[in-house]
Amino acid sequence: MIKLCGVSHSYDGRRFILQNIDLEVGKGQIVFIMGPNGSGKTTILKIMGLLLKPTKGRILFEDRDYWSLRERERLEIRRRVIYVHEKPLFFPGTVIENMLYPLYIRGYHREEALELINKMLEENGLINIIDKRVDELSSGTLQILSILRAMLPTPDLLLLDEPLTHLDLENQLKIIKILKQYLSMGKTLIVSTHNPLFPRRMGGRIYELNNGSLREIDPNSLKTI
Amino acid sequence: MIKLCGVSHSYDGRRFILQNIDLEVGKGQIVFIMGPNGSGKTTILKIMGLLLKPTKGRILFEDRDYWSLRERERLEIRRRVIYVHEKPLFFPGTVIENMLYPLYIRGYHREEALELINKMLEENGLINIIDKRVDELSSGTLQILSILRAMLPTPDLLLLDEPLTHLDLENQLKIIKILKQYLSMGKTLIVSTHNPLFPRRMGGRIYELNNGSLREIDPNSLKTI
Amino acid sequence: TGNWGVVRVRATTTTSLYATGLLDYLSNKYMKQHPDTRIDFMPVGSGEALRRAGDGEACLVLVHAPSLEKEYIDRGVIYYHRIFAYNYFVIVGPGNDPAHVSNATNIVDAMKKIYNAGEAGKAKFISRGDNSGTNVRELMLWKKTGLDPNDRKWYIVSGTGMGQTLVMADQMNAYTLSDKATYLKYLASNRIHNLKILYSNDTALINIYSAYLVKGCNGKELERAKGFIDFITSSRGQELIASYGVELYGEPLFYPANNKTSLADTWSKLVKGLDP
Amino acid sequence: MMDELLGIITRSIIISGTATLLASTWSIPLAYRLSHKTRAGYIRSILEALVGVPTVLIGLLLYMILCSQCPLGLLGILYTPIAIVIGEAILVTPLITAVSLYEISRVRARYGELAQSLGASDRQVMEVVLKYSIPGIIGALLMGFSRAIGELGVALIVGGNIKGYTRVMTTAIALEVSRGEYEEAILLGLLLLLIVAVIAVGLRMIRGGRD
Amino acid sequence: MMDELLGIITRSIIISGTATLLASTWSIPLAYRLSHKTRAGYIRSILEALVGVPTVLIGLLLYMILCSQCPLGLLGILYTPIAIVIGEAILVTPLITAVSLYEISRVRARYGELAQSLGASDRQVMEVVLKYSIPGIIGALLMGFSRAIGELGVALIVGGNIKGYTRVMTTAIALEVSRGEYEEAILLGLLLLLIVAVIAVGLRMIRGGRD
Ligand SMILES: Nc1ncnc2c1ncn2[C@@H]1O[C@H](COP(=O)(O)OP(=O)(O)OP(=O)(O)O)[C@@H](O)[C@H]1O
Ligand SMILES: Nc1ncnc2c1ncn2[C@@H]1O[C@H](COP(=O)(O)OP(=O)(O)OP(=O)(O)O)[C@@H](O)[C@H]1O
Ligand SMILES: [Mg+2]
Ligand SMILES: [Mg+2]
Repeated sequence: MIKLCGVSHSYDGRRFILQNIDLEVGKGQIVFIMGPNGSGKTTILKIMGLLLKPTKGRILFEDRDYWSLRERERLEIRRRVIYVHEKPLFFPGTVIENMLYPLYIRGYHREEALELINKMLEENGLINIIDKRVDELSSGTLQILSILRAMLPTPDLLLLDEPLTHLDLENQLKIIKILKQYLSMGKTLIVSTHNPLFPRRMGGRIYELNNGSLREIDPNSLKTI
Repeated sequence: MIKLCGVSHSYDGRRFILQNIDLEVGKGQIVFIMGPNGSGKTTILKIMGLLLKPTKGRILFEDRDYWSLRERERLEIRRRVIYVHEKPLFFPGTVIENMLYPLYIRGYHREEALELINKMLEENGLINIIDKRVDELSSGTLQILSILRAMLPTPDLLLLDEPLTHLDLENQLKIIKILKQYLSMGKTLIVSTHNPLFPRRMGGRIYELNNGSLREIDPNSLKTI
Repeated sequence: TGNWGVVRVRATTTTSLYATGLLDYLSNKYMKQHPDTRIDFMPVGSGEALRRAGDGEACLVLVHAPSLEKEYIDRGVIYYHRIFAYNYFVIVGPGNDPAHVSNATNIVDAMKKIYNAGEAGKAKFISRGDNSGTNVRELMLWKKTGLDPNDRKWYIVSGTGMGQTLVMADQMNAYTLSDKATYLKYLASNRIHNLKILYSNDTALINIYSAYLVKGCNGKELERAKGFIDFITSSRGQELIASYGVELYGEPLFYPANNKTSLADTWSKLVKGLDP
Repeated sequence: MMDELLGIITRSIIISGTATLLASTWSIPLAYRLSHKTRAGYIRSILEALVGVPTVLIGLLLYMILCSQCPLGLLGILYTPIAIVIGEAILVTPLITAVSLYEISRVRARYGELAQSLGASDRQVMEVVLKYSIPGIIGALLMGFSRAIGELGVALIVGGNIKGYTRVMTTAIALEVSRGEYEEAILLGLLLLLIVAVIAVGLRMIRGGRD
Repeated sequence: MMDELLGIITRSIIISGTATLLASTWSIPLAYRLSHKTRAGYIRSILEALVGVPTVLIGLLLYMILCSQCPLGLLGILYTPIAIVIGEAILVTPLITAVSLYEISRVRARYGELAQSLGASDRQVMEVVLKYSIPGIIGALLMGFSRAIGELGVALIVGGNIKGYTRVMTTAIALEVSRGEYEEAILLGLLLLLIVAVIAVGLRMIRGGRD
């Protein structure tokens, strides 16, 4: 699905956050990125989310070198990839307006979109907040919504930056369940987290990012507080 | 130290998030507030942080009814209380500017303030980012800084809304250590969290907020994912 | 030409003349006879009125600044000169007349009195300093006295239109030279409180209003512009001018020219900077 | 008399309204372009500096283009309402651009990356940024309209203050002033303010109470 | 000639600069008060509507207060630079308030609660909000200065365009126009723009490249 070849990144042109990173994630796989604060998890997720152009190296999406494609082709690919920010972001306005957006920009008909949204919110017990303004919701609710919103247009590659943040136990389990379902549809997931229990529950490869390099680790080597 | 008497709160005048809540936290104690997403943890913390005036009920700070005091006295009390937001907030600018602020408004001399800040950052291995702009820092680093900033003027009552969010294992342990030290100085802590391991590590009473009411629970009754 | 078959005649004129309302009054009468005609007056400064004519942006010009007019005649910009009205400039000043201008024996004496009172710190004089007909005439008068008021502290160069200059003179208790029509207008609208006419009706102060056609203008617009000039210089037009404003101000604002050759002579003298 | 006044009022609103809308067709896209984080600061400052450009200057420059011997003389639009519309549109461009830039930059910084991360094309990012900038843009347009309808120099120089044709509120006010009729001029001025205020309140109802 | 021009330029800068600073002493606090989340929307709209208030109107109203037979006639400030300063300060108040309100509201919504949670008093909250609004406030002041130095009506009516005393750039331009000297007027106008642009670029260096 997606492959990083010799990717390095620096924000200021001096300190390199990522150094010559190679990583391949196949279709239907789930990969976890762990690592200490400031090690570059968010950075590498944004790069794989095609939002940030790395200073060096290539990103192959289905064997096509993304950043050397033309704008039209890039857009086509970008439509199949969604990155969920570590701090849930929303447009001002109501929940429904926010949920409509990813479908709207992909040309869904309004009725079809509304149906999808209603179904999803109902399944997750959130149908009662559909007309609420997002600035009246708690941080956990926003976190769930931002994940659900990303899943609505069923992107082939979904990148989640610390998706369990702000969630209570029940909602954490719910998200894990949803993600498993999503995987079983043949979709690809790349997830960052600080919670070692998360990959243990989900399965999948785990990489640790440290000092700019990535190496695969054993989930059982990880401790909690 | 602080006492809620019959506190109820509603944002819209219809749905009451908190209903007739009584809670007392004595000097030198630590109290955890847990509960599902949207149950009102942030709301009750802001109320105890004296930032939000509850719709009903009284808040006694050292036996004085806070919201019926005059502005001068309120300010005096507010200077002794700091609430740390669940999403770390910073003024635009550098780390040092942000760390100076709580000291500056309390009339510290610049030299004294700089000394305190340098000492604190050095102890926590963060001295190298002192001149960085906050928008260039990772979410975990910001989380630590927002807690340290709140501790700088050593408030008597410190309220932390999900303080372990975004932190890696090592930093979580570091914060736990720092909080223990803070408690041992005779300070009072009120903390919200979704992680049951946190209160187990710290000790202290645990309350669960649910459907508007608060009840004390046994830490060992809580599970993780 | 303009929309809907209406012939638009572009006319530039000085603000002070237009502000009296005379031109709208005359053009309304003219348009009764020529309903398909509309005269579009653009009230601007004298220099500007002629400049726009020079740019071909007008077909008709109505002004009262002889020496300036002559320049444009010589440049071949305007032609068909017709004098359609005249009146007198007046020296106005504070009611208590500290310079005793009202006792002046002639215009030179009047100006000298102002100069001397100014030097004595008893009077001020406001000059428009805008090269308008009024301003040009004022400078001519100073020249006749052989005195140079420039850079004297009491000689204030304001650079505003006639109306505002009157208001300033009134407020500052200063003397100034004004055309009579604007003075009467401002008096009637209560803008002036203690400014009085102290010297007037001297031929040296004659103020001549002329109309011109503009080179380059042609077709129906030219035809109607010429028609308008002919109308206002016709005996009917002259009657209208003579009676204009009498009801409102108690005396006429303008005197009809009635094709008097003496006025043409006076005009020529003024152009040469000679005593009228 | 009443008829003439009514004519002047509607003419003023139409001319200045058209000028504002015309200006918005280039000012808003320009503001969007400048809202990139890159160093557009100097352009922004220059725009702010041009907010108060003397209306007379714009009038004169336009006159120099539109007069019969001038480059665009053949259009024959000098002394027509069209000339005023063009002049006022130029006049309010810096104001509309600079003011809407405040809101557009803020909205773009805050929601641009979100839209992109959800799969929006560049065009769609622009659409959504402009959509959420509407309250601020309306404010900018209102300021532009107010500036246009309140300006004198352009209307006087390229409009000519022709009765029943290019005479607008401000040129009528100027004429009253030159007649010494200060009271009438003030009345007209206050009437103008009232009109703009009514429009502002109407727009506010669309915008909603806060923002 | 050169001397006179230099005098006019410095006079314009001093008068309009003073007017802008004077206006800021009440406009900024007013903007801060209006930046509360409560329904200040209508006041905001009215301010925006007043941005383009005809300068002649302000000139006339001020004249009606300052003239010798008028309420404040005894002050004797009609036809002095002070009168222009006052009129221009009033003129730019809506512009400075409305524009700085954009930044102040945003900053207050974003950092007001943070300051409070760290223990700031109401006054300290205001201080910190204004501090982080400085780039926007400078922009508003720059626009105000540009508007003040580019306005004509006030300077003409209460200043009187007195040579060497109250003659400023715009009244000098108007005089050239009435003389038909369009080229000179345009030159003066461009000179004025240049001056404001230089000041803008200077301020930008203080503000920093972006924002
Ligand atoms: N816009 C930026 N400009 C400059 N430096 C940046 C920027 N964004 C991030 N950095 C730096 O890049 C490094 C990696 O940041 P990143 O946010 O990717 O870390 P992370 O692994 O996601 O951390 P966390 O666990 O705290 O979320 C950090 O040192 C951070 O300071
Ligand atoms: N400003 C507001 N206006 C209206 N309703 C609000 C507002 N803030 C919070 N609420 C509502 O109040 C309830 C409690 O919110 P609060 O943020 O206190 O919950 P929480 O326990 O902190 O949740 P989380 O674990 O997700 O952070 C929620 O239903 C939320 O929608
Ligand atoms: Mg991160
Ligand atoms: Mg919360």
